Amino acid sequence: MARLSGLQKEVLRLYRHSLRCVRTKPEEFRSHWKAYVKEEFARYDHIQKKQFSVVEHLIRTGHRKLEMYSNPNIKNIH
Amino acid sequence: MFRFAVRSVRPVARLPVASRFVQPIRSYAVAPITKDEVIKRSFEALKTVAALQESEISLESSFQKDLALDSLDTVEALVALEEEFDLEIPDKISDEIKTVGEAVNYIFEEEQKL
Amino acid sequence: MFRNLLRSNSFAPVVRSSARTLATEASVPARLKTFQIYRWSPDTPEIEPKMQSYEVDLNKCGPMVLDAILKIKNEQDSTLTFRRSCREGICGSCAMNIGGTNTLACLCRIDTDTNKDLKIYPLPHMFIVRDLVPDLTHFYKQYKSIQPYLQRETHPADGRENLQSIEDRAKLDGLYECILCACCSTSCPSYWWNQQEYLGPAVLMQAYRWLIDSRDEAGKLRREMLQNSMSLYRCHTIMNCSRTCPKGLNPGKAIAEIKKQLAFD
Amino acid sequence: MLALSRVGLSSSRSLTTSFFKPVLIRGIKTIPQPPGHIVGTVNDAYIAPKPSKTHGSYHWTSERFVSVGLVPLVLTPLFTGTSTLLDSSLSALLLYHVYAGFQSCIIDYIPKRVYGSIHNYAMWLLTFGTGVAGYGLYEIETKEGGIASVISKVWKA
Repeated sequence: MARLSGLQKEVLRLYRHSLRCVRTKPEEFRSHWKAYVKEEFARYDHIQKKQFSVVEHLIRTGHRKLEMYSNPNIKNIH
Repeated sequence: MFRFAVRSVRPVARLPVASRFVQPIRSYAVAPITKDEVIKRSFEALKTVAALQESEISLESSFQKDLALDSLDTVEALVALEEEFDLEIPDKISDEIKTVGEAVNYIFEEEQKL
Repeated sequence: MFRNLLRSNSFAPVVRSSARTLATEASVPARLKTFQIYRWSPDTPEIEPKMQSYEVDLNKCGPMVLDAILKIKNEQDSTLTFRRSCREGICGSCAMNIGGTNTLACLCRIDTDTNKDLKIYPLPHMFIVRDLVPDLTHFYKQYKSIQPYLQRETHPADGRENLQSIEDRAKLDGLYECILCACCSTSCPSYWWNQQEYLGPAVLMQAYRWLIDSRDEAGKLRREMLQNSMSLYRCHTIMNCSRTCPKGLNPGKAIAEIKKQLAFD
Repeated sequence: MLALSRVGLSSSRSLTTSFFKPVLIRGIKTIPQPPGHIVGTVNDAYIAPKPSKTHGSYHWTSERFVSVGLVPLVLTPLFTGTSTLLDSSLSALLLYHVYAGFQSCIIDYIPKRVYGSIHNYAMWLLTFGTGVAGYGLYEIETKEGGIASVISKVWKA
């Protein structure tokens, strides 16, 4: 497999942190959270790796969402 | 946060065990985990990953070539391993791990340090 | 009282002019002016941003740019997104780049020359949330870092107010009026290149506002925070800030005053 | 390309950057920046670099003193002749003035935050260049009779 660019690693990092965040949520809702994370990433599957500014934007908003959802008071997602 | 809480609780809970074995240097050490155990638990954990449920897992199999995962699924698999062993693989090392064996080796080494 | 007087004054001509346009609507030909507005939607991030043209009849529109874009949003394209609130230059929401200058849409008159298009962009060199809405998170984080609130160790003897002489209060004029619209910061080339570390004119002016407040006692700490090569000294007196300020303030001078204070610190 | 996340002032600007930027930047590895410049959470205050007067006010004050000092030093040789002392102080101040100017450029355009060690190399290069220029000025002072006389010779020639 080709070596990953810095931006691609950033995406993986965001995905990793998002998945780790799932574990801080109550046990019964974790499947919802996991499905949500996967869906959010799958939504932008079609973005090419050369579309830097698009990927950067998505990483930026992704981190913002992660920060918001990692609030322990948010327990479930639909 | 949650993770730290878990970590800090563990040594205290295991202290009596350590004193029984009389290990002066590491007062919180438990009976060391064997490599076979790490492998067994890793495989079980990997089976929980959706994309790997049907696959044949061996130590040599590469996540992307043999198991046909994309990079996101690889991350998912590694996070599943992290969850099983309750540790956090740093980003840099995580990016370098290509095969199941490499992941198992890393986890085994980390478990030795604990 | 005074406020009422002002109100009635400023409203009177508006009412009259709209009455006039109604009366002569049939006879006056439409004055169509083209507005080119920057469009980009985060729902389809893969589509490149583009300029979209809208035509507005100036006879049926208020005099300010904000009136025009509100009209466009109401009548032509409800997806056009921008921030606005007070429509009188006191909230600082509608800051955008209009015809090449950062200003408040509500304080900027529409150029009545209908041959020229008016181009409207969001504030330059900011991350865009959508259309004309920039992401000001970092700007606010910087503002927070200068601790924009009164800090005192001692409290007044009568336990009531921290009094200030008229002269001391007069020093704050020209500083406290800032509404943090970010027009000046985003017009500053230094801020474009180094906005992660350089605080920018708007925030530095507020830093100065707290430095010279006679009631504040944390001056030493405030000065110390600016003592590095990035936070303050990236200002090269380009003075775009003072030129663009829609409120007519002078952040450039405030920054120069801070530098002077630090030199004698 | 650039225009998407950060607005270019004109469409031609974003065109030029998309053409030339990859060529210029491809070989240079930059440090990835935190997304949206946000360090910590959205509600944390921005944390300023460590205070250091040498980089802050002292640097600024010395720059101003040198700039102001240069004015009489440049003007006097025009009216009265020059002396070695006058001339060498002029060249020393001029050297520092130019050094500080370039230093400012490097901090602005090759910031450490983005370029890391390249920033340091640039600074070293500048210091080295200043050293060479300083040696050159010393040679001029001792052998050619000062920069004022060199300039007047060139002026007349």
